[in-house]
Amino acid sequence: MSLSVDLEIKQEVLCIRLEGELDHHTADILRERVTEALNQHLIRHILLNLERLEFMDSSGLGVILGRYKEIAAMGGEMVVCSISAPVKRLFEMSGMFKIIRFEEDEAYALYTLGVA
Amino acid sequence: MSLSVDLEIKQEVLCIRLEGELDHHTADILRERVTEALNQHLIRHILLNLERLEFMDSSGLGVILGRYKEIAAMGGEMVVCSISAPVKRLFEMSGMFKIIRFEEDEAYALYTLGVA
Amino acid sequence: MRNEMTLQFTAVSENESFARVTVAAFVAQLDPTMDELTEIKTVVSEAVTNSIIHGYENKGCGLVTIKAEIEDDTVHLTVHDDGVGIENVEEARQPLYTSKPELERSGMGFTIMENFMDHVAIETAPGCGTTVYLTKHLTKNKASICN
Amino acid sequence: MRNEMTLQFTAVSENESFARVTVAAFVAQLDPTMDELTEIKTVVSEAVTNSIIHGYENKGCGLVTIKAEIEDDTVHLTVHDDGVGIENVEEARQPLYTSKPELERSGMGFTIMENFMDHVAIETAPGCGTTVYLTKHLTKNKASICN
Ligand SMILES: Nc1ncnc2c1ncn2[C@@H]1O[C@H](COP(=O)(O)OP(=O)(O)O)[C@@H](O)[C@H]1O
Ligand SMILES: Nc1ncnc2c1ncn2[C@@H]1O[C@H](COP(=O)(O)OP(=O)(O)O)[C@@H](O)[C@H]1O
Repeated sequence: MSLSVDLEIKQEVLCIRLEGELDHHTADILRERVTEALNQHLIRHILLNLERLEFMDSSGLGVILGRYKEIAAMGGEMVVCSISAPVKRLFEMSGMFKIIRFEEDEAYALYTLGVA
Repeated sequence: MSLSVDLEIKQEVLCIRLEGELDHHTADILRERVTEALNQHLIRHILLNLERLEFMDSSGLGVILGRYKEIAAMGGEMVVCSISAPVKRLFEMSGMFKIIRFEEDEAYALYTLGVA
Repeated sequence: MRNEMTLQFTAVSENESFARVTVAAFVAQLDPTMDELTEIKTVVSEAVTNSIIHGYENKGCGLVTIKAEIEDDTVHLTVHDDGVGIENVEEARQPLYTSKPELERSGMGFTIMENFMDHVAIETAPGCGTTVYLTKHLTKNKASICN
Repeated sequence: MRNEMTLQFTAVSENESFARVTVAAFVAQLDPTMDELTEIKTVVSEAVTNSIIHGYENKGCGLVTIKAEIEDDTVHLTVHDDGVGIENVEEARQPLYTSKPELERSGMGFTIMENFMDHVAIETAPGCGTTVYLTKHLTKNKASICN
């Protein structure tokens, strides 16, 4: 079991769909893929879809926070959607929802980011 | 993961369908269930269907051999069907096919045992 | 029923997933809820990752030892490393405190352990390694609750 | 890559499945074929069951220790108990030989280990426990074979 990172750009929103397990071992994959995308394309906001994420721990919080800082430094927003109950608890515990907006599903989250 | 033992009697043939893992820990379940059935019902032959067996080791060979001896002592036959490649190797290694007949599927095995 | 196991492995990140899956497979004997199993996997991941990153400073060597004991409805876990140890445990346990922000650590490891377990104790000294003791009482047999 | 782990657990039959699943999860890092994984699970099951039944005579106490080392495409396993030991190893290794026919043992444990592994060695003495050393070379990286 590892992590797969699916990236798609929709009208300057980087959609990140994670599948598998996000821990210290797999965090590097996410960091590298996203940082590369931010450097190579014109991106304003990040949407993180966690629907198919099966496990996450505090290393996952760390790498997500790191990506939030990157996009925030460029004036953008990060929205997270389709989050499981256990992952939601980790977000709540660490106060992540104060800076990263939560929306139920990808379609609505994209709509709030101005993607038609 | 444990063992589930499904028993059905069809015209004096005891059909045993195993699902899960047959090892030393679960062998007792199989032994008890079969010995009980042999004591309580009129049974001539045993058909062992291993289609849904996911793991077996030499403890499985031992308990199957034990049931073979029971039915053979009563003049009956044991037929095994729907066996996976790894389990087949264990049967071959221990010479079990010299005493326990193998048939491809349950329908044909039952037919050879006189069940219409 | 009482049962115990000890798992020891090389302090490399490849083993983080292996470690939590193994402990979960062992604890599964107590028939925990899915939430309880997720909580146990998460705390094992936190403690093991700390041993690898902080204890052994990511050097790729050293051994991490996990001991799991189950008795009735209680799970006792200890996660031990022979690494650098912790100078100031009180500071380390603060939510969001991390000594390695450059590695994008969130500083939430100990906070998660405290939230997900019923009891957390840390035995450590600089240069003498770290042992984390974790205890969790599982909800009693689900079938009997319904009676 | 080199990696190792040690797993120690109470000698009760409840742990037989746990033991083989754990070793399989560890060896899975080498990307073995399904057949290879089944062979490894089976030999672990054989050796662990022997320690529980023969070594500790089913008493429900004592510890079994499994060590697994992977390096390149080779898996080294050792399964150890501090049980009664084996008087006559040559006899014990004979196909169909068992000292416990009353328990419906098939006497095929060592034969299966020899068939499924590339090398099997047994270190034992009466009263001093038993260690089984098992080595298997996995088929080389499947992707590169196709090139
Ligand atoms: N096993 C350990 N060995 C040495 N230091 C540790 C260990 N575990 C935790 N620490 C220290 O405690 C701090 C807080 O740990 P934690 O709450 O898990 O957050 P994080 O791992 O994100 O830094 C770490 O930054 C580290 O300085
Ligand atoms: N760990 C052990 N401790 C003591 N005796 C053992 C051990 N393993 C094997 N033996 C002896 O070797 C014999 C043959 O073992 P094996 O081929 O696995 O067959 P089985 O387990 O079916 O008896 C056993 O019957 C037992 O006498």
